Amino acid sequence: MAQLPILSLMTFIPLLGMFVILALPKGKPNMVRWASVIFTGIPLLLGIWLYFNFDRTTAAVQFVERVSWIKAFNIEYYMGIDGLSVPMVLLTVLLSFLCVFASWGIEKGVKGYYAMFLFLEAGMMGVFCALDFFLFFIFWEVMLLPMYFLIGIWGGKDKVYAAIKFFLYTLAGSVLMLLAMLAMYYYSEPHTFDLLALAQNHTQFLNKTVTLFGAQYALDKILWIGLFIGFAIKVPIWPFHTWLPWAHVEAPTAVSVILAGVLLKMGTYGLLRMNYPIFPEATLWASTAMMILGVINIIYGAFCAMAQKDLKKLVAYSSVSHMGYVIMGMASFTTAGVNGAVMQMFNHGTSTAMLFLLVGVAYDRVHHRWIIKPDGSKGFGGIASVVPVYTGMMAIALFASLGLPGLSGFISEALVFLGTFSNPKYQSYVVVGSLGILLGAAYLLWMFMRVFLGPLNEEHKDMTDMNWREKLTLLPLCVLVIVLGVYPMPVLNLMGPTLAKLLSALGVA
Amino acid sequence: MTNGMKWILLIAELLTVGSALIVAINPNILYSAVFLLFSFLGIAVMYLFAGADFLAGVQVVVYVGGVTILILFAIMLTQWLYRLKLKDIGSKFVVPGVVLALGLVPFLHRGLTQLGKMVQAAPPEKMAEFAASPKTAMIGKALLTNYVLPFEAVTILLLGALVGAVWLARPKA
Amino acid sequence: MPVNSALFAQSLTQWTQGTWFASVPIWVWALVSALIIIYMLALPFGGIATYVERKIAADLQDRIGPNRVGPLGIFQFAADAIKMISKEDYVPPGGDRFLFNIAPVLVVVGSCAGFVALPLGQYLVAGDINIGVFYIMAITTIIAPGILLGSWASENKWSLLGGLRSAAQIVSYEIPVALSIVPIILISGSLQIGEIVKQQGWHDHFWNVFHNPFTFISFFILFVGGLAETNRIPFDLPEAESELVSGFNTEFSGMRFGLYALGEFVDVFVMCALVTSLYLGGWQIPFLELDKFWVTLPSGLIALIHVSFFLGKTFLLVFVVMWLRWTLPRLRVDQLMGLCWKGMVPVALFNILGTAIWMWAFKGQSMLQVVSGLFSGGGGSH
Amino acid sequence: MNLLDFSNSIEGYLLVSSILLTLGIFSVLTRKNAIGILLGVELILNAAGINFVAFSKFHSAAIDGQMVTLFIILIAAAEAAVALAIILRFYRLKQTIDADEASLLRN
Amino acid sequence: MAQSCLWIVALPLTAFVIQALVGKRLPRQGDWVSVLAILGSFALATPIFLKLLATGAVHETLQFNWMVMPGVDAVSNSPILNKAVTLTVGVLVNNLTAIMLFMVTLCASLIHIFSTGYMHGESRYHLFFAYISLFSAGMLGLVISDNLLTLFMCWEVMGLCSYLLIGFYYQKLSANNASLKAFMTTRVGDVMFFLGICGLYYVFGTSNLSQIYEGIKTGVGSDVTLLGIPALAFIGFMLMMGTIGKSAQFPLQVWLPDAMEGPTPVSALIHAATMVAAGVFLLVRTYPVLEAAKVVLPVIATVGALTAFLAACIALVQVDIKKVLAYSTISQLGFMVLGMGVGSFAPGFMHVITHACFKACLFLASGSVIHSVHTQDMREMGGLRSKMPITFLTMFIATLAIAGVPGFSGFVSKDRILGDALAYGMTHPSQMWIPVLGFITAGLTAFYMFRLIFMTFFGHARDEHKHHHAHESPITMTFPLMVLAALSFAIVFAGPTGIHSVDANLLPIHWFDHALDHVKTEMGVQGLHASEEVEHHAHSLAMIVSLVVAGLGIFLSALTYLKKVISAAAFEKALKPVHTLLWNKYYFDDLYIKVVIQKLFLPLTVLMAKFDDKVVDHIFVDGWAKVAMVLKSVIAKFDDVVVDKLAVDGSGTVVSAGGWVLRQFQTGKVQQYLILTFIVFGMLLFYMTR
Repeated sequence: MAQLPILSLMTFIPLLGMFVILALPKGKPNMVRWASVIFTGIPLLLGIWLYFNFDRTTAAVQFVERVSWIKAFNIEYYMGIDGLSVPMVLLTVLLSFLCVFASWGIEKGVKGYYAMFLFLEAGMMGVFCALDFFLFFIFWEVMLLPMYFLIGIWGGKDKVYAAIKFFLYTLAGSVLMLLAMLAMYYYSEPHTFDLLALAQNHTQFLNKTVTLFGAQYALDKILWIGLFIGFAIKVPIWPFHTWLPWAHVEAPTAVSVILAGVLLKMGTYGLLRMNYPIFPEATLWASTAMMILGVINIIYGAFCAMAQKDLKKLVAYSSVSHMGYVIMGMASFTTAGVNGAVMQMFNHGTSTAMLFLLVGVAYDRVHHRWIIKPDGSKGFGGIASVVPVYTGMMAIALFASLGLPGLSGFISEALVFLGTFSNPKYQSYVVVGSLGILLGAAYLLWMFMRVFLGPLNEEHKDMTDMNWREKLTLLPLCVLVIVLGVYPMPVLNLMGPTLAKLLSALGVA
Repeated sequence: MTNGMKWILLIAELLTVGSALIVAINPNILYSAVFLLFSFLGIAVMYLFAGADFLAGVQVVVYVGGVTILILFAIMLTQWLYRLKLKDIGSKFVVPGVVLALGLVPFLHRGLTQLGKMVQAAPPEKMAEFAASPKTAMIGKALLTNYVLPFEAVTILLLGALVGAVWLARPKA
Repeated sequence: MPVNSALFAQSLTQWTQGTWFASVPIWVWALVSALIIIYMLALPFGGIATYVERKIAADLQDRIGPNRVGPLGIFQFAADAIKMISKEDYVPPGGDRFLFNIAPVLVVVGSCAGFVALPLGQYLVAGDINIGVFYIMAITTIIAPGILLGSWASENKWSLLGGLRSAAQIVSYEIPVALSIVPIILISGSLQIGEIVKQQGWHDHFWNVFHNPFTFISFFILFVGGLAETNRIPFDLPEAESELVSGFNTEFSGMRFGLYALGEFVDVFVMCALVTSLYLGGWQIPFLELDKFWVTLPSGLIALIHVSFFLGKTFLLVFVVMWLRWTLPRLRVDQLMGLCWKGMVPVALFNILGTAIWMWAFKGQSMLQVVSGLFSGGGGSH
Repeated sequence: MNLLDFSNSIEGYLLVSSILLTLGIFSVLTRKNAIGILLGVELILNAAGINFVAFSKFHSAAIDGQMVTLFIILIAAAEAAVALAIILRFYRLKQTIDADEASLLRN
Repeated sequence: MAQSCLWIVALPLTAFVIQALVGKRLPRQGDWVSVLAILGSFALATPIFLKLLATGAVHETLQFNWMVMPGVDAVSNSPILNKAVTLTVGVLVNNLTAIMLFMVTLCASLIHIFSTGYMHGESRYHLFFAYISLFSAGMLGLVISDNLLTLFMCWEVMGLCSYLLIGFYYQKLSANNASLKAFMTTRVGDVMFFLGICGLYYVFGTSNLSQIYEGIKTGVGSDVTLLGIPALAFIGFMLMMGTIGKSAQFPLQVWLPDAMEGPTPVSALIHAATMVAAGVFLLVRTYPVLEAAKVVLPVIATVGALTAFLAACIALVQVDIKKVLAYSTISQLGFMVLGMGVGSFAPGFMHVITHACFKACLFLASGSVIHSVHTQDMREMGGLRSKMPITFLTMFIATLAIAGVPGFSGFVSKDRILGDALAYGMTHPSQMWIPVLGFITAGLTAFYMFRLIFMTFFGHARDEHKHHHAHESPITMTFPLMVLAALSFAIVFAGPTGIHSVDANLLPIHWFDHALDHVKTEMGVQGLHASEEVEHHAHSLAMIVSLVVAGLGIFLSALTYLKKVISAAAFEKALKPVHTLLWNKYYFDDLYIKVVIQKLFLPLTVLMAKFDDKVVDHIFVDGWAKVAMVLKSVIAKFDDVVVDKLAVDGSGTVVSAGGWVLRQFQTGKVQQYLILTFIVFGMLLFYMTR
């Protein structure tokens, strides 16, 4: 069974699905929907099989598929996963499957939508499985395109602005990444794109200088910064985050779920996959900067979320804040911190996905997302009495994302803080970061109170509660959130050995 | 080639050239048509001396009997009835004509003679024997062996020309 | 051994060998000999023909022809000739003098030049040209432009119309004539009239006219075509039309008119001679094979017999022509054209096809040979 | 008398044909009358015919040259017929056959 | 025994799950599920307690790995960053746990029974029981957990339940605000608490209590500094802040009075008996750390004293029956924290237990009062003695207990705390104001408690209508009252040895002290290290003073409210400024809500959002777009003018000109074409034949 190219299958079955869907007759949206369910279902099943067959003891890359692709530049089709990418792969597969159900309500251009969706899933899978930088970059760009269309066509009011902004922003980032990639290719001795090989002899980038526009710069630091900016835009890290609210607000529900659930993790995943192993010295050099940025992310995201009037924007900024924890965890270079960070990537994926799906549910019913309408009048109000099940789900999602113990959010936050605190350098940052937890609770509960509790806003008295489909999409996430909250080991033990190797490679002491 | 023959050939050549000159120069189209007839006859005689007896016959039948009459008919139909003056004031072209002739003829001649020198391949006696032999049978055989395709093509062409000419010339019904 | 002008000329040179004439180049002699044959034979016939025709016409119309000049008016033609010569040389005003003179010459040359190839006897032929028949046809076509130019030069609307019609008639009737000659060529396999006549001996397939039914029909087409080509009576439209006065030669008088009339009669004679040599066996004596005759006659006598037979047949045809002149009504122009294109050309083509099939079917044997073959059980085929 | 033996070899024929060609070209170029042009064309064609016949006798002593001339004559006849038909049609259209009139296809 | 502890927690948890999912559809909306669950826990807890009473000590631990993160395996507290980290969780059962378990399960079950009656007919009845069961599970989980991480987790789960329960009547906006305020303030405390835990990890490499106790004994971490201040001090302060948040000590006490928005059983369970006690329980659990950090305990003492005094003052002026009880709870908690601060480990802990009982009884009684008169404002009550005899009797007993009348449980624990405080004051003269404040508060407590009794039960009915309707609560509500009232008697705490365990000064504390001494030794706690005779002297003095003060309080209260001799109103007018100060709860609420939140926090968020939107988004991002636009127009102009006009159109005109020239050749005259051809022919010929 091992020799079955499971990763390629998981990546390319959605792609196959895309073509099949495009071939389906236009008139039958349901057929298209069920087809896409199948084509996301198969990768999910493969993912589950993968989960059970993943060897949790070694840190080595598994399920490797290595075929030389472009001999001239010895670029290989090098797919493989290790502890770091497995959770992400599982998250992608799960969220894509659920999002297909979530976008059942899409009526306009159903075929195009699902085709793009599957294309997106293929891109994402590729990003997480690719171990050859070139292949990684290709999937990185491939993943951009469908996102642009999904937001641009099926989005909200000024979707075009948001789509373009998203596209250009990420593209700008990937340009830097491209430059760094090529530089790495050029400077690496046997001229390779293979990430593991680059990591192997990362010393070759040390104490070399490169002249850019006249000035001399340390090679590895410049490359590190280049990659960092490319990934930072994706994470998003503080100065580069402004595309996120726009993209989220304008994207349709399922797309913003994927965007928040998976795409944000690509940034941090990239950092851990590329920056850390290949430029350890530069990473250490820049760790304080990253820590500062992480904390800013947390505080800044929380503050901005507090002031938002639009549900989705609030959740978007909450994502910014939560990704701040990930950055903090990563920058702490402690076992607990890094494990916490990767765990947070997974947990945030599930909890934000729930939040977005729930916001989507509300949006489908009343077609607006205003907590407080721009003209100051009440948007949602006291709908708990009208839609109890929805309120229950929302409560779970909220408490998960604000880090209530017993739910998955707390585990990763706790790990991040424990880890960061145990690094003497960053203890003061932890104190400031903990303010984030407080603020998180503040804006989320403020929103919960405004939207769900209090007297009922007459406009919404005819809101219908969640139907079976919506419940079905949210159930797995609820289960995940609760189970991982109580006993996180099923996911945590996946990443342990890999991160341990990563940290030891960093030469942290 | 007895001397007499040579003289006749010479006369024929002179006749052809002279009448051709008149055809080119003469302002009156009718005269040029008539002298064209005589030049055709001259050419027919030249053909005889070149051993193309059947060809001479064809030349006479087709050109003298057919084309010239057609031309005369055309001239009469177009000039006479409407009192058009026949004079074709070509005079102003005489000077360039002469220059052209003087310019072109020597070249042509030198070209052709050089060609001629290259050409002098056939042995004289074979030439004389060829000239004397009757050509009708040879042409007939050639027509139906190696020249079958042109023969068939020409038949179609002639049919086409025949119908076309009739249709074109016919006054509107 | 064909007697041709060259041979004739050589005999003249030998005859004048010793004299001062030797310095004259051979081709001069050839030319002179040709001229002698033509004018010895053509011109007198022309003149006689006018007389004979007027006599026959009178006889047909139950009147006495010219009998004033000489006994039975036989010198009438000489009188006409002298009258024409003495007439005033009149060129219609505005007419084209040069063309006016050229036209009659062309007509005469066109018609007399045909004599060269006609085989009067087995060895008596002016110049047995290899493409004999084709040559005659070619030369007779010169008459058409002659007539045309003549009618044009006479500045007379009627003569022009006449000229146009006669030219059109001559040109269009050439085709049925040519097509009806083709069966003969198919049979004889050669254009040389001498050859054709030689094959029409009794032992061969006798006269071509009886060779096969198709040649029998094409004989009549040839004869009628010949009439039309010489503008004789049934097709007399161009010259003697009631409204066209005398057609293209109205303006011509004197010697020019003489030439026209001469040309016309010589043309008739050539046509009839052609018909006899092609279809009626030329100088062949029916039922008799001279050179196999039990006694070898002197060549001169044989030649004489051949010539007499040939001329006999020709004059018979000429008589028929003249006979037709005073019996058949004149055809309208469109009837004329219709007969030619819709009548004679298709039939002629049919004959060619028929002869070809016959030749293929009976391997060149004439009807008679086939019949006799049947009896003699496959006698020697030709 | 080089003129005489001159006429036995090919030069005579070539000379005549070149002269004919020149005159043909001249008449085609200078004639205002459409029929004049036609005459010129006929002259040119005949010049070509003479050449072929001359070469068939003096060069290859084969029938081919004459065959070409035969075809030239046939085609020339067809061409003359059609040309004259066109001229007549043109005449009926424009009441004149001045070649310069026929310039409808100008720029 | 540890196994049974797990079950004690599991039972209410399963009850919660059942209620939450299918509660609505169960008969009686599933309240019996919760009650049975809590009774089950109680049943499991009693054998542990009995074992403690029988053997005097009980100790068992159960551990299993919760999170294992591989890394460089080094000594747990070595500075290596990427060392392997394994978080273990488990159960620690010692005397403290046993006592707390027994008390919590007892109170919880009684309150469950009470609320079946009280909440009868409410709309989201089944959810109420779900939340209560979850809360019980959380509290029990906290009590039994052997490490601070799970303790923290249960701590926060309780916070969640208090949020949900306070906001139970979510239609009321005030309830929502109250629940949010409660959650946020406790959350502040929790965050600090978590930082404390992080500190512990940093120092001890684990959060397991027993390991910490060993670590303290061996003096680990005494030299480590955290953020510049000695590690243990930092941890101590953080834990203290946790307690302040949870037990509503100053300055984070604002949420408890508002928490009264929730239904009364909730107040009873959460805001009297258990949750608030959790804060103190935390101090008890981590006492060795606090002691090791010399600096922290005095601070705790001061906080406790201050809270007690201030809360008591506010209670004087409150008119809402539940508010009075709330403030009394705060002040009693202040006493407990005071006790901890001064080192009276055992009495402090004992006060937790005794307070739980009588405060629960008080709250439930007020609940039944509210249930019958449907109002919480004491001014509308009065003269209910005849109407609700059982409620009056049980409430009166509990009031006696809380007032510190001897013979009742309150006196036993509070007096000993005051005694220790006095001893502490004697040994640390600078801290003398603490015991003085303590005694004053004791007096005030007695005063306002009896004020409450007189206003509600004595005198004439102020509101005839309500008075008329008042009726005794059903047995389901009165039975718990009776049990709790019984527990308020001091004798209960004499333990199995009965009367002869009463020590010299009539305090039946023998078995209790004995049990706690055992725990002290186990944890390495020194407690108050005042000399023997100072302690004896202080205690006797304290007993006298407390009796005097309590009697004075009761007497004055009777005068003003029963006999109306002193007019409360006059008093208010005289001390107007003080009254308004007290009425507005020292403006703490306003400070937090209006100033900190409305004025400071929200505008900051709005500013930040605006900054983010305007500066970062528009200038930084769209700015680039504008730059591009400018560039674009420049390039477009250049492209249009130079490239287009010159290059393209220029060549265009050249070509057309050439075209015009060539067109002249097309004259239409055939002959001219022929001339051209022949010229070329001539040239060709010339070339060929040169």
